[in-house]
Amino acid sequence: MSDEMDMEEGGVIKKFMFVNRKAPYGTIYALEGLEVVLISAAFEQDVSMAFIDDGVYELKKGQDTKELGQKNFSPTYRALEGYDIEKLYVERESMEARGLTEDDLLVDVIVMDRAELAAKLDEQDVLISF
Amino acid sequence: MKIGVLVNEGPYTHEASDSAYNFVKAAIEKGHEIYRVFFYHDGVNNSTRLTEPPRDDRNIVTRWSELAKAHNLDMVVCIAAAQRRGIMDENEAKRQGKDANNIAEGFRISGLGQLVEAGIQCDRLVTFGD
Amino acid sequence: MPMVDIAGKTVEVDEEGYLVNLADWNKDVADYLAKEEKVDMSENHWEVVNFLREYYDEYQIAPAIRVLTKAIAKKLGPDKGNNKYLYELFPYGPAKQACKIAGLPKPTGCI
Amino acid sequence: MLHIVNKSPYERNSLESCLRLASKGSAVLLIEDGVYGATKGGSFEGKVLAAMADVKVYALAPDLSARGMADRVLDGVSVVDYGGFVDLVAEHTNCQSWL
Repeated sequence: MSDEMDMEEGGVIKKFMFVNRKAPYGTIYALEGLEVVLISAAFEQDVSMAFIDDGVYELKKGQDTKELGQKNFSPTYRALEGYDIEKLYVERESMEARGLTEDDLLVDVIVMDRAELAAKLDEQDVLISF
Repeated sequence: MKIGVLVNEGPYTHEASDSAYNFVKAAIEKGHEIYRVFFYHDGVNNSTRLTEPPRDDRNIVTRWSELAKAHNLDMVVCIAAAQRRGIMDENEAKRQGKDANNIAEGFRISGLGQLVEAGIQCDRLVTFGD
Repeated sequence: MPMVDIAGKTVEVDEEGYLVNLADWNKDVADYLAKEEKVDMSENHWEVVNFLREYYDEYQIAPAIRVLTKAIAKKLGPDKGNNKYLYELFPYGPAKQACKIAGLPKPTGCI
Repeated sequence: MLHIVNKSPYERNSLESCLRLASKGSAVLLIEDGVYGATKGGSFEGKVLAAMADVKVYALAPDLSARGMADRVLDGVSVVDYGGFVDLVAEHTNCQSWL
């Protein structure tokens, strides 16, 4: 949290996509990736997130890290809506390959097949991947 | 063209920092402007001046510092990632009550907003990592 | 790190006066932290501090100021969910002061 | 769009995911351990050859040489140096690194 006001960047609005392909806890990418996403909200850009491959596991319901001694950051995905980050794209093929359905996920997402998501990737100005 | 570079891995373990360095050098030789090199995740470890590799190996940290000096590069280390991994400048060390700092010449510690801002300002943003 | 006695309990704070162990927080600790910030805790102050604690409890982050004002407006009304009101309560910034008093993690200064 | 892959297809699924999500007409640049995906004789060869109907595949010369694989590059793969890498970034409107 910061007391600084929202950033004004002269009205340039770019399409930013944060591409998440790593599972949580095994590495820090998911957590630190989420930190960038939250910061990006202050810049009034067109921000979306894509969950591909093991990135889908970031959104699995029921995460409990008590015995691990790591912070459970999965509730933070539910805060994204309040940051006006509502475009969370999940690749159907990745989700299904992992035996998951939308009901297993802790936030509302937009499920896309590979062709739809490929088109989404193409139209971005900036892709930041973790 | 304005190019931004994101380095997500530390030196030596991964080739990411070498690739980023060679890419930045080639881009400068081709007359492009490197708007900023941003170090995130373990990438912040590229900025400790305490690095001391064997004499027959490259010094990745010094090499970045020298490139920055020669071409006036803006090399930014993420403050949150740096705090986690013990990378400090004088101000941060004071603020956190630490007895030393270790940041190498040419690097500056700043916020994640600098990465988002680079995405907004640059024509291209290229990520190097693991 | 400095140790302070608060209502018979020893609590560790860092160089800038933030709680080191978030689990140490209680109302007495909040009163102590507020006094250090020269904030005189009223019902209105508590309302914001409690809101922040609930937000943190639910989402595991301290909200950005813009998100905080919006969320407070939604819960407590637009006359409270605005910068002017929050800065009147916490003159040195709701992010810095209210979060500190609420015992939330110290901001990393990410922007 | 430019896709950059730095993982061996024999170790991780980065190249496979990249090829699954790369639109027709995209460029795929293999760097670091990713260059093994651009070489002949391995079990992944068929997938890369098939993908080349839709995407253009490049491999980074210094990474191929370092690994002793410079003489095993698949037909149809373009080998570029760091300057060529920079040109690819400049020529395409955006890029995604499949880490």
